Amino acid sequence: MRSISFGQATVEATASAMRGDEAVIVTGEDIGWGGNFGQFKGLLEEFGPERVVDMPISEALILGSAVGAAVTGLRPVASLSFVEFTMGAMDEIINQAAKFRYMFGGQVSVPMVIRASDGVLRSSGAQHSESFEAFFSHMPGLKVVAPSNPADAKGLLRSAIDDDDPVIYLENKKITFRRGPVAEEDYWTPLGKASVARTGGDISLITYSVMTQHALEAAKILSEEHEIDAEVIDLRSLVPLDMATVLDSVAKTRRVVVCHEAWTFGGFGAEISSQINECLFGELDAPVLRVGAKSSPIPFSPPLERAVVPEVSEVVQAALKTLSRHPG
Amino acid sequence: MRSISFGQATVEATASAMRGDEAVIVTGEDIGWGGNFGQFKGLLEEFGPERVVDMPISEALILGSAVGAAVTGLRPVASLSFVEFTMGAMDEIINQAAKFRYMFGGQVSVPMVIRASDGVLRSSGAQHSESFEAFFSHMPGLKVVAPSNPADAKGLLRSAIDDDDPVIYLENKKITFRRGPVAEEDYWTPLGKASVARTGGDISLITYSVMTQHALEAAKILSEEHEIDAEVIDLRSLVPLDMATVLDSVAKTRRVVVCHEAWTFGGFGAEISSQINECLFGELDAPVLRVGAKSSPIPFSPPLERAVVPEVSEVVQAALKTLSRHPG
Amino acid sequence: MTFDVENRNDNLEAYRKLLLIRCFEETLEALFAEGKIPGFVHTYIGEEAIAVGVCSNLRTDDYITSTHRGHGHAIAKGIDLNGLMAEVFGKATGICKGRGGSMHVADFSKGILGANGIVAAGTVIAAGAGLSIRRRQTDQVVTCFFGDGGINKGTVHEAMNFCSVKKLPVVFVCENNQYAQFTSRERTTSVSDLSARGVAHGIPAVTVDGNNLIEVIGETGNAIDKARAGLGPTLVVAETYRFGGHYVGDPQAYRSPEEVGDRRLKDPIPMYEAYLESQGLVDSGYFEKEKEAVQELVAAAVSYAETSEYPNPESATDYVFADSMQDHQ
Amino acid sequence: MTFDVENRNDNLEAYRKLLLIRCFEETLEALFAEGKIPGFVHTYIGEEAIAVGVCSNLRTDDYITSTHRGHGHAIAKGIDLNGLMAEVFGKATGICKGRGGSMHVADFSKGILGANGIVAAGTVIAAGAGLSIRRRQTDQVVTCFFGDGGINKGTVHEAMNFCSVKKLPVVFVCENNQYAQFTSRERTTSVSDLSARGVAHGIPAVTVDGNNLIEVIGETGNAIDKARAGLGPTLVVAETYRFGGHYVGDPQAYRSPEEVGDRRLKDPIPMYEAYLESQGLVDSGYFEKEKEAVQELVAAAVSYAETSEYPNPESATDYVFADSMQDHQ
Ligand SMILES: Cc1ncc(C[n+]2csc(CCOP(=O)(O)OP(=O)(O)O)c2C)c(N)n1
Ligand SMILES: Cc1ncc(C[n+]2csc(CCOP(=O)(O)OP(=O)(O)O)c2C)c(N)n1
Ligand SMILES: [Mg+2]
Ligand SMILES: [Mg+2]
Repeated sequence: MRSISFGQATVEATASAMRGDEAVIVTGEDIGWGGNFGQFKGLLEEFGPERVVDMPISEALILGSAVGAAVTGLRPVASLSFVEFTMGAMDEIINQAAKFRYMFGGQVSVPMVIRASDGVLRSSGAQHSESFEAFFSHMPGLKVVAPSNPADAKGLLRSAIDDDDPVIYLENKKITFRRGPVAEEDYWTPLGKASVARTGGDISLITYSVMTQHALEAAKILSEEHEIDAEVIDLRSLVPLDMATVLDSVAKTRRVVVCHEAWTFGGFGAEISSQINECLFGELDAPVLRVGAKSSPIPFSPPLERAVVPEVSEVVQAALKTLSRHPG
Repeated sequence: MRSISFGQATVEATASAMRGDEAVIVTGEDIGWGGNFGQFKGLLEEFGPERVVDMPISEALILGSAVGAAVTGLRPVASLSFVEFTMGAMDEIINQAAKFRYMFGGQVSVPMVIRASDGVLRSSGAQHSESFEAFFSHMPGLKVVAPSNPADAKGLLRSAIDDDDPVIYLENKKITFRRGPVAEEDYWTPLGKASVARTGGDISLITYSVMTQHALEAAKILSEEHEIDAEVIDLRSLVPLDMATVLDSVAKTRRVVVCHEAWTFGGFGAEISSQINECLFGELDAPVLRVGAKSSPIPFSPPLERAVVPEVSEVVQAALKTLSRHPG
Repeated sequence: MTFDVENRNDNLEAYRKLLLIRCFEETLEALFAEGKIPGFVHTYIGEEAIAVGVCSNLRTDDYITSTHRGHGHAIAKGIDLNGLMAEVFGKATGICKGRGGSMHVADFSKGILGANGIVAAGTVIAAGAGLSIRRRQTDQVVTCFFGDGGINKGTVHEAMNFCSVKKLPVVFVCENNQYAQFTSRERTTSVSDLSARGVAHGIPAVTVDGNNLIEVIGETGNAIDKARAGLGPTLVVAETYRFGGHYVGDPQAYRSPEEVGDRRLKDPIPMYEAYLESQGLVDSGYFEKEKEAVQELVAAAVSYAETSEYPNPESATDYVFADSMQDHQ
Repeated sequence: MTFDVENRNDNLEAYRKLLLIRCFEETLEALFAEGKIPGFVHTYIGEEAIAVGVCSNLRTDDYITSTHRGHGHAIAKGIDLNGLMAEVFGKATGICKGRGGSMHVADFSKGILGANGIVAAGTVIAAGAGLSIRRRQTDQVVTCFFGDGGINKGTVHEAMNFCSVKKLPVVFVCENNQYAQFTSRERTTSVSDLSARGVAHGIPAVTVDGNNLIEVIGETGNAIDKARAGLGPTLVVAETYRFGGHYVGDPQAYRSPEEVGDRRLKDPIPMYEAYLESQGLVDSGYFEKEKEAVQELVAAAVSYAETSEYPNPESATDYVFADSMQDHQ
């Protein structure tokens, strides 16, 4: 199979959705020029400025208008390039998009996608490096997806566009340019279905987005250097959340490390850890450990950035710590 | 001791701080008229419009200007009445207030308080009923407090005003008008120190804000109807978080229910539950249970509202469930 | 224009809507005092001519976005009165199945994209509806209502800028009732002539007497016609006054009874009655008959609401998502 | 006014600042190409006369808020060059101890309240600094810089409205360089005359040739004097053009080399050199000597930065909080 980047994969999903449904439009700053990460390349040329709409630097307007368009017959895909810019449009996300369907008694659906790039990439600094999935996943009415590879990116974005609810699609910058095998034809990766990225029997690494790549590397090290066979679960979608797959894995391995790039404290990993502990009480051989960023805004300087953000070695360390415990 | 409401208690803290430090100002919509919950009553009269500043309906300006004032010598206390309105100013909270100190290498402190009322009160509807502490506590650089009674309200607010970092002060609407004993003189309730609201040996109820009141009622029922002696820990401050007090209690009781009014999924309780499980692995007699709101925007209709928001009976049920387990 | 000033029926329909809104909300005030209405209620009493004037020019498939003070807009745009009343009661038969309440009434089948508890939130949503109209190539129009307090939200400017750039069919109607909650306009607003806010975006702006129904109909009619013809947005500043408090129960320490008394002299309903009489459009006794008819409609809505059931608590988390995933826990 | 047009020293100091900014950023471009600068870099080349013109009228205790394109503002306001360069390198000796980087340089001791990676975020922060000045009853002034793209953020309007109502000593300087990232102004902006955005708030607005240092100094000097005298805010629209891409490395497919070439003819530095000569303020050879002097300063800053240590990774979470609670985990 050919190997393409996240950007290309998601352009394919978007273009195909646009070809199939006249109601799909794309909005965002500078997207006519292809977007900051090439995520919109060629769309303006194919679909014209009525469907690929360059927006002013007005984030509240970008997401508020997506809500207005979504409840009047369109399927907007609104882009905010860096996830930090969603903070200027949180009212539109939290108080409007997420609530319209419920608050109005199911009269209307809000089929929209909010795309944003998150995560740490080479010293982008405190306002262009963070991961906010914990904010979005706490709010009922929003779905949240975070692919770890181009193939899932294509399938998840397509499902998100075709979904009748607001979906936050988060793409980590560090892996955006990575390539991977992606089928040419259309396909839909279901929201709410985790994937077993690696099978193993000794420990479960539960993760998503860029940390899936890190977890796979950690698994390789664990296998090659420590003869430990790790299973890696890539959640792919945080809401809906596929706890069944997580619990199946953990029931088998009895040991688990939950990893994400976002801050550990109050992060999405806490939800996963809590549910595992609640559902598999007494069936674990070690406490559920979490690996995430340390509690500070993301620093600029490379050595500081590396110190704050979780690295492969931390996943390995946490796994080893978990395995050094005697069965409880 | 005299008994006064939250509103009165916090007016005392604010007025006293204003008397003691000319740099303290209060800003917000309609505060000259006393505020939606009487939290500012009399301040305009005593301190005049230069220090009690009525703001336009411009939430980004209200919090952005608080940042600007805080880094140039003032100690603003900015009010947004309903916590949902912070969503229109999340950039100023998350990208500015929380980050200034760190991002600028400690050159400057950001001594400001953001006051907001949260929680469910008699059918206020989906945009005036929520609790967002999970958002704020996830963001490094913000402190977060949520008092459960007028005495703590006075002492925590005073500490927040005197603190050199941005503090989010969250007051639950359901208890705002409740009265309680409050000392006349000034005092400071330290940020980061939980209080043991009730001592007991059978189970720990870990909570804060309005749910402390519910937990105390639940403890009474547990004691009177089930001969179960519950300990109630009122966190008071979520950031900094006093895990030592929590762990001491749980190490003793070996059973725990974490309760808050916010949505359970992705809520702050997940952090507490995760830490307890990690620190006291193998020392619990039952899984850590969480009691919080169900995952939906808060409905208007009274029976629906009651169904979504956690009630005293749910705390009792969760406690009983925990206690029905045999030691693991 | 949909509304024909010479047409008797058009005029009488508008008159009935004025009465309906007034009667609906006066009834709500009484019900609220009796403790029958949950939550809080913001009335539109005194401002009815704006909603009625605007909506007289709108078709059913046109859109409006509304505010926390939304009953008037919804009634003027044709919401079902029973569904509206039941919603305010929090009943299962409510237009939003009891999930919304007074501050969140909506009827998407009538183009009512929702009352909204967040000040000025409707402006950017309206911009999106405008974009959608453009994309779908219909000749629909969107009107968004917001207040003199709301005009200071950044969203208003973001919306105006965009609608101006794209010449979207969006009419901005600022209801200048002189107060935002308890704060009078000049204390927080840079300009006394709010039409200047349109100038900043190259949007033509007109100021109308919002209590004069015929004037509102005329000016908003022009604005709506222009929008429908593809000529872009207009800002209409409608000068008015709210007769009641910010919410039902507001002690109103921020203004004097004299001030309120003065402004009540310019009640849009008697003003319009005088107009109808002067134009010879009504017979004697017509107003009384209409008032009775309207009272009956509202009474029927109350009894519909009162006899309806509350929603089943077990259904509390229905409608969160479009698919079966109702609860992601 | 702080700046005296007749005063030779004032002029030569301004000239040196123009050169410093230019040389600093051209050096950055080279260093970036060599891979020595982490992150991304936005240069101000071509726009230097705005920052220098404004800051020539500001005292050290006056404040500025800046943008993602902030080196020029910071240098003009007097930031330490070594600390600035070391910050851009991410070194421990950086003005923000390596935490900030190019997009977040700040020097609070010089009234520089920070470059900011969020477009237009500085406007509401500036309003707060203005409120603080009012409260502390000093005669300080705040200037906030933002771009033609940034002017469409709601925060700009919220800030202008408030500063106008309170007559705060805040000068809004819109740097109209015709582009926001890759998008030219007219594609997303409702008015071509950006001064209309002041009209909406009763704020006097002037448009200046932002490449003409003397014009910038004059007009912003007036605005700053007025603010200092308690006469409230002004909006200054400074027309300019960025010579480089949006960021260093930008392929600039959105504009033609001809367009850039044309605009480069209006380089503020030669323009000011011509002025200095015409006024007889400089001897022959002065410009070359100054350029050399400035190059040495910048070279010294580079070597300061290059020889500085990176921050200790163990200190990564220092400075999150003011008290010892450095990490709340
Ligand atoms: C974003 C936001 N801020 C504040 C409020 C609280 N609030 C509700 S109504 C209101 C006043 C609105 O004034 P205006 O826009 O003039 O409308 P009016 O009530 O006069 O009709 C305020 C401040 C809110 N609901 N939303
Ligand atoms: C709130 C926000 N939205 C979007 C961006 C991405 N962004 C960075 S610079 C820029 C263009 C800014 O244009 P302008 O204000 O004209 O300043 P210039 O770059 O021309 O100096 C954009 C869109 C951002 N940093 N912040
Ligand atoms: Mg008003
Ligand atoms: Mg620009």
